[in-house]
Amino acid sequence: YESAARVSTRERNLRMEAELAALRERERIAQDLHDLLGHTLTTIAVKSELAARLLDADASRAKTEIIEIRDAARITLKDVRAAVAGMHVTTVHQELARARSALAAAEIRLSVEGEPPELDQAAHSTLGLALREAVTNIIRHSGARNARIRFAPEGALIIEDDGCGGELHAGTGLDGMRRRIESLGGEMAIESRESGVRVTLSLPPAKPGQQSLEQVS
Amino acid sequence: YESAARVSTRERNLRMEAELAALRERERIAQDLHDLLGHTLTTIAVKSELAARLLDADASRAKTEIIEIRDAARITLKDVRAAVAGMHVTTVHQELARARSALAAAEIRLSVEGEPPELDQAAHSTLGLALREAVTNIIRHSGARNARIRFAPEGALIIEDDGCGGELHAGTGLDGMRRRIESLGGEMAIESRESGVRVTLSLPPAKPGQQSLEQVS
Amino acid sequence: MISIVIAEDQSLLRGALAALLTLEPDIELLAQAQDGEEAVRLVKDLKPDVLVTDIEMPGLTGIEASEALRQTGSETRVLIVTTFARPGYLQRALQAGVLGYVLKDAPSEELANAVRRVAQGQRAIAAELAESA
Ligand SMILES: Nc1ncnc2c1ncn2[C@@H]1O[C@H](COP(=O)(O)OP(=O)(O)OP(=O)(O)O)[C@@H](O)[C@H]1O
Ligand SMILES: Nc1ncnc2c1ncn2[C@@H]1O[C@H](COP(=O)(O)OP(=O)(O)OP(=O)(O)O)[C@@H](O)[C@H]1O
Ligand SMILES: [K+]
Ligand SMILES: [Mg+2]
Ligand SMILES: [Mg+2]
Ligand SMILES: [Mg+2]
Repeated sequence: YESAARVSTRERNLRMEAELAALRERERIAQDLHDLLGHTLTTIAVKSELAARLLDADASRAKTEIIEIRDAARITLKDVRAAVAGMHVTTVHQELARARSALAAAEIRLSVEGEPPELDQAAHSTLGLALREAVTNIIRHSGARNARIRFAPEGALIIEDDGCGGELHAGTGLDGMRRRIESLGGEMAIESRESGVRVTLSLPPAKPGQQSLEQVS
Repeated sequence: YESAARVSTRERNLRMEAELAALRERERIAQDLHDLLGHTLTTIAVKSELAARLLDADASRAKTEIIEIRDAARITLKDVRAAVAGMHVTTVHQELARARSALAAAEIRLSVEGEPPELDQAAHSTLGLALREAVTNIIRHSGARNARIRFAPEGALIIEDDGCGGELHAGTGLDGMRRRIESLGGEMAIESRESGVRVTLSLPPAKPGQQSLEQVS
Repeated sequence: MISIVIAEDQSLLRGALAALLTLEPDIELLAQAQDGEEAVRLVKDLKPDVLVTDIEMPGLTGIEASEALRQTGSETRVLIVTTFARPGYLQRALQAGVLGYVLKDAPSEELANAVRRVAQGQRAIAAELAESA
């Protein structure tokens, strides 16, 4: 067993490291953002200034400028969309694997019951991110020795721990989890019991055939 | 003393938590970015489409649209700059305080020698972030018992530890550090000796009037 | 002639979308709304063929407005225009009876074609949005 002092050192340690990592990451993204968008927006500002001045003297050159502005804006929007999509995509399986190793590293025993149901990509991403957050919360806040991840037969995903429980004032983590689940028409319940915290996530069943959609021609 | 197994568990623990934090943070920033830029770029794309179509029929309305595009691009550039600056800004003093508490939490003794020189904001930010990364690396990789941060009289900042040293294959952390330092015309050296790692950072002396917060250009 | 109402909370964008669609010879703009409630009210009063609406607006979202209209038996068809493919939105929009779902920055012929398809009761879903839903 570790002494209380050692555990609290470890905990402070974890928090500090987490903060550092978040800051590094934020900085990296800021840099990318800067490079991706600063360039486009500057181009647009300069070209629109030019187009406005050319308008009377040379309408056809003004038009070329305007079309280049339009295309630059569209291409950058596409890049931003792709960057955002890339950041969101994960799966329940991926997050389950991540949970196993994170909990093992934190010396929390994990039992997994049932199998992930078939899910479409949005549901995979949403449930996966929620699972990740719930497991992170167990590691950070619960002091638990055991955790259980259960895929119930009716499709719900239940994440439980046997830690301290306590007041659950939703922060960014729980808020984001609820927002994402509800945006897919699902529900999230979180209870703190004497024996720890239980998070229950459920999504409406996937409707088949909704992937093949008619396209704008 | 902790057992080797316990130390390595703790280390894995730290890594995992760091990764989780970075991912959560990335997601949050992605969301903000999304909202700020999506709206402006969409407005620019739609308005330039409109301006192009109006050009022949109604040149003066086209001109109004173009001027509004220019203003939207300028305002958003300002917002992006502010967001990026907000993410980048720190000072050597702030990072020194952070280093003290991070190293204390990790049970690594720190000695600080000398005083931070006078620096402009860009240099503060750059040296501060580099200091943060070097300290994080000591906590994560060195296994050191002691660390030293030294402000040399000629202006260099030296960060040393008495840990394991080893091969220094630059990752994101060291790469970013070098890139930032060099972008201000400075130099970075990193050596692994028998007695640990030493990072030496130096920047050219500040030129007055060079309020060089990074510009989007 | 296809009659439309446009709902969008950002005024610069609302004006530009309105002007672009007005340039189409077969499209007639009846009114513009700046939030979801105003959109529902205008559609009930004016009974346009198509409501062209943003999703994220104060008060009712475009998806909620569509749901509200369907419950009152409105025959106006709904075309959503959006900036980003947020996960789950397409599915919810379709459940709310929305027929069209396209990007705001689509070329104007594409936007006008989407209005025409939706006016005829056909679906118009942009490929980019279907993929990342
Ligand atoms: N498994 C748990 N055991 C005990 N307390 C918990 C558990 N999960 C959450 N909590 C409590 O609920 C609070 C809110 O959790 P939430 O994930 O929203 O925020 P957070 O983890 O503090 O910060 P972050 O925004 O970084 O996730 C936590 O601060 C903690 O006090
Ligand atoms: N003080 C140190 N003691 C021992 N090894 C170090 C030290 N600093 C860096 N290293 C080695 O150099 C490598 C590269 O460091 P760098 O900061 O670039 O990447 P990282 O810390 O592994 O990951 P990140 O990109 O998250 O910072 C580390 O992985 C580590 O092996
Ligand atoms: K018309
Ligand atoms: Mg949390
Ligand atoms: Mg590093
Ligand atoms: Mg809106």
